[in-house]
Amino acid sequence: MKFGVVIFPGSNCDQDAFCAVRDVLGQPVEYIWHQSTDVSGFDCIVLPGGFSYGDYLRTGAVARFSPVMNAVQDFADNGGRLIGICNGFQILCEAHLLPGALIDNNGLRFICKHVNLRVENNNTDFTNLCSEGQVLSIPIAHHGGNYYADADTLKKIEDNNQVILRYCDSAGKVTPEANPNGSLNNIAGIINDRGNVAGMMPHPERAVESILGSEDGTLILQSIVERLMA
Amino acid sequence: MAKVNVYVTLKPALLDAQGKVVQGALENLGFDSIESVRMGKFIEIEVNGGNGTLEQDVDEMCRKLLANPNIENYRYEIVKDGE
Amino acid sequence: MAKVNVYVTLKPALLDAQGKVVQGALENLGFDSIESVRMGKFIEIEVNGGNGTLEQDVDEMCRKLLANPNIENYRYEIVKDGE
Amino acid sequence: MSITNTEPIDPKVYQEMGLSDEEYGKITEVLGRHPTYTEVGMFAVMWSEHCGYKYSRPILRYFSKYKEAIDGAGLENAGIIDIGGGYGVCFKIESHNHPSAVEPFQGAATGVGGILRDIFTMGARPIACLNSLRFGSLSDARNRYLFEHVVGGIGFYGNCVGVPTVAGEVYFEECYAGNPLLNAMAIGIMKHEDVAYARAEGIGNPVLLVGSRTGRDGIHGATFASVELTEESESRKSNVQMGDPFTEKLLIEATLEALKTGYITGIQDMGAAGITCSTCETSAKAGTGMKVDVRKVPLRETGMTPYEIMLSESQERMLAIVEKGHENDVAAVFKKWGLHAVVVGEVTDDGLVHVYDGDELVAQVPAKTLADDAPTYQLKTSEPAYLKDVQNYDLSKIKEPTDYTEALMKVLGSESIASKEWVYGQYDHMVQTNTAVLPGSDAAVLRIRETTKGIAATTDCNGRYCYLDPFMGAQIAVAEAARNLACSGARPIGATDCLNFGNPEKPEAFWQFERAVKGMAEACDFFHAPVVSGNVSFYNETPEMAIYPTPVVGLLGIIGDVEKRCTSEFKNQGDFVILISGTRVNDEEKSEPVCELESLGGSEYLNTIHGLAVGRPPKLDLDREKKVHEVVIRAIEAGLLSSAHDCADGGLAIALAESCIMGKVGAEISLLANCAPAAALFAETQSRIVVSLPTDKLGALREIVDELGVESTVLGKVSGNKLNISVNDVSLVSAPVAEMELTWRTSIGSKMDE
Ligand SMILES: Nc1ncnc2c1ncn2[C@@H]1O[C@H](COP(=O)(O)OP(=O)(O)O)[C@@H](O)[C@H]1O
Ligand SMILES: [Mg+2]
Repeated sequence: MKFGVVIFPGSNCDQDAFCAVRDVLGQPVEYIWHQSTDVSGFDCIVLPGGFSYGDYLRTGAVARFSPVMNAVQDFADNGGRLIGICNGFQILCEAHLLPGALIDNNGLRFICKHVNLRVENNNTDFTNLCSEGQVLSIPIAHHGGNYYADADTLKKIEDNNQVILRYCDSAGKVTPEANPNGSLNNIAGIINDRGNVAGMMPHPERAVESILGSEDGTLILQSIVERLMA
Repeated sequence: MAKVNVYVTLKPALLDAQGKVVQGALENLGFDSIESVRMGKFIEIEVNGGNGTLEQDVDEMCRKLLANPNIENYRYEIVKDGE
Repeated sequence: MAKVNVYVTLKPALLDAQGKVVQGALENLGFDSIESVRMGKFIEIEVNGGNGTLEQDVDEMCRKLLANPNIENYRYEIVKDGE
Repeated sequence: MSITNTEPIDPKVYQEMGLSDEEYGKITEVLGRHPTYTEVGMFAVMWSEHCGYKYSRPILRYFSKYKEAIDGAGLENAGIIDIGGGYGVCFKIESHNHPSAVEPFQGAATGVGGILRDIFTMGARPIACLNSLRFGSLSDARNRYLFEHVVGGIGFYGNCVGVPTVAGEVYFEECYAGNPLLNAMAIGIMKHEDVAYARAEGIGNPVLLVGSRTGRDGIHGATFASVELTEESESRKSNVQMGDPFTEKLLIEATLEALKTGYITGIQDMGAAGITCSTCETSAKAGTGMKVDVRKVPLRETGMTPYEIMLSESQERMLAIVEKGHENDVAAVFKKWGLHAVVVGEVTDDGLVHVYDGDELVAQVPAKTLADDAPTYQLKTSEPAYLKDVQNYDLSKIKEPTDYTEALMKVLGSESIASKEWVYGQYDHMVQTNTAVLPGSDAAVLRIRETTKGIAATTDCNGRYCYLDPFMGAQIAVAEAARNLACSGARPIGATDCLNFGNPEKPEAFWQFERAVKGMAEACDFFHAPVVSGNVSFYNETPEMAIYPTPVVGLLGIIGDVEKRCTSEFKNQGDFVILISGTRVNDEEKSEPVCELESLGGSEYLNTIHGLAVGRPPKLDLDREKKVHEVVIRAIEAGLLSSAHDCADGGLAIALAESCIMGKVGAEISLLANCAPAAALFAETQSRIVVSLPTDKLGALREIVDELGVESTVLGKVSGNKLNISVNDVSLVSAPVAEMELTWRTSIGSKMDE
């Protein structure tokens, strides 16, 4: 089993994801340069957080055209496990690998803090070690994490159980107060309809050791390992 | 040489948080008859040549990169040299 | 009712980091005759009434709030109702 | 080729650039001729206070390391401190006050960018940023605007480059209204063998310019920083520099990767005075010279003159000196990261910096004269007239509040005391996944991977204390910083300072400067925290007022076992709450508590409740202060403590309230006092730390306390969900924690969202 972590110009959570996979999951992992056109040999690819191309036009808009993204697209088409975290999620939406878009937080400010997430669907490649309704504490750190999709798309992903994580309070209640950024239906993470591509704004790789204040992120990352080993 | 002006705006269905803030600030400044404020992007592109496919090219730039059709609308105007 | 379009651009001497990235991206997409890209803001304001002082008001809005005179220039056009 | 200029420069021109007639005379003397226009510009920036330290240098000699360096091998960009295991850390703080006053967002952003370049140019990977901020009151819209955009700019830059912003401080005082302060600090870590030097070694070696293109921005930014802010500075707006954190992120990665090739013999960032400063300084340090051709510099704009190119302060650029024959190997790394890397010249053996415009020689100046021989001046000092008045204020006149709970709430909600979550919530403080104590506690703690150690970091300065007594105020800044480290379990290893003062040409301001530096230098020596870097910012005044003297200290400490780190919130119901104190708590002869009235001097309580900035700062006994730290550090190392929080702004009552709020628990506290109860609650007596611990650990703590000979007093217990405080058995404060939390947590945010 091998993980790959893509480095786009401006990625800044690439090392964090790399260390989480290598040191906490104990799985083999390599970096993938944004200009590489070959991703063969990888079982799971991580698009990490950061500010690819400075997020200067729209988050993820420029990175989507990196040479590596063609290969990543094929990888996903062939059923490879692909997870976009924060900026990675934004890139996946821009690349139409996931439905919807991420716009500026409704407070228009960057937000960095631990939030509570309710696991909505635990029967996925990315949440199978969680229980349904479990509350995870995982940090967010973004300026544009406000999930938006038009009404039809939203209905489709809800009906199809594609929402995997929602912002909630500590008791697991999904309330407007628990919504940090204005995301529709408090959506924090989704999967594609086939279930092999996930995107989430919270950073599981920042919650993998007790010294970081939470180990709940490990459940997400280890779920992938679990599925790949099955 | 041609100059292209591209205007990208949020689709009306989306709440324009920034526009709301600006509207509030304008009202605080005493401008009290403001109905609405929408914020958008304005992109000035200078193109060499500006040959036959320019219009098509610009449209493609907008669709692919400059605007995200899920959330934004765009329009553009092309000002050819000497015009 | 009047519609006001405000265009805010970075002063030409200043580094436009966004424009630079967008230009690079367009070039990577194969648009190879691009001379320059500058990013700016486009603000649509709807004003009730649009009385005699509108022009003056809009200029004041720009100076005070919409443009940052340290780094930006602005221009605007006023489209009166029915025009 | 040489320059034979016989035309004198019009005095108006060089005066406008900030040079005096005598300084111009010295230039003609050194050159043996009249300078060219480009040369005058180069001298003017390099000899400005900002680059040349012409006023501050004699005073900075109080800092022992600085004196050693000046008298010996010279200064490097930032000092390096060995932390064992083959690692060194470097750190530095720098002001960007004037740019932030004019254009707060970009001013703050470029401030962060500049200090980061200082760090990675040494071969260190930046691991954390801090910032120390001062504004006028948030009740004024202009101050809110400055605050919003300064914080926004810091976040914009720091978040994008992926360096966590882990700590800092923010104060709001009227004296900063016209002249806000932004001091940005960065910390880097490196293996000792990876240290890079800012030296132009090796005659004939090519000189590369890497990073962004050069534009017309920021020309004479350094001179700008050396004059007072006036109406006229509003018109110098082209001085604004734009930050490009995306390019900086690439520059960090590219620089660290390029250094690994081993072909870079010297490298320097470009900050103030751009190419002028980097060519002169690297040459001066190596005793070499340099030839550069401005026509080879990648430009952003057409028609730039040599003068403009040499003085541009465009951001995100570096100068690298490379082993001859390997310029392409080095350039390839920068190009891989999408950055320019262009040979613009070469190292020469003649000690001169030669600037060519194509074939034409436009400047030829001795590197060392520009870099090291700025004329220095011994400025006059005189004790400010206001001091006697404010110091002799009769504090016994102060009226007691009618309702102590209300007073506590007011102080808790005051802008300088209230939670700064609104600020650090906008900073990514977790990226790099090393932040073991997040912002909000006394000091941030970062683990050092592959070791068991942690680095603790903080910045501190109470400007009001410094206004009342600059020497004592500066000492307290250092003591408080060290106390913050102690509360996390760390011992200090080094310091950096940012000296924010008014116009040094005014003897009263210079007196404040000298006293503060002396106080700070002695305190740093005392805590074995050598001052390894720093920055001076003068002219922080408007025609209406000068700022409080504000010598900010950035202090770094080490925790041997980062797993043992401690935080400031109460954790367990039933824990004892104990005050560890270096000042006497009881007057043994009278067996009575000591009167703390004097320690109300300069307090936040006087400021918020009575609108006064009077008295003397609280007394400080460095020796006892250090013992208190040692007690707390040893207790943390022994695993005795549940929490530790220092008593500083707002006094004991605020320290208790904060530990309650952050822990979401209450406490029952009883105090003894033999003067006004307000003093017992709010006096900012130094050398005190509030700790909590399980009742069965008290004996072990007492042993440490007794061994070191300080005092420990059981104040009460963690209990319930209210903070109840009685003084001399009279219940004075009873505040639900939830209410305190609301006031404290939302005070700043609610003002900002009005
Ligand atoms: N207040 C100070 N205390 C100690 N060192 C200082 C102080 N001010 C400046 N220095 C040192 O002087 C040198 C030059 O400072 P500065 O010009 O600010 O650096 P740079 O050239 O990197 O901008 C640096 O090594 C800096 O650390
Ligand atoms: Mg430097």
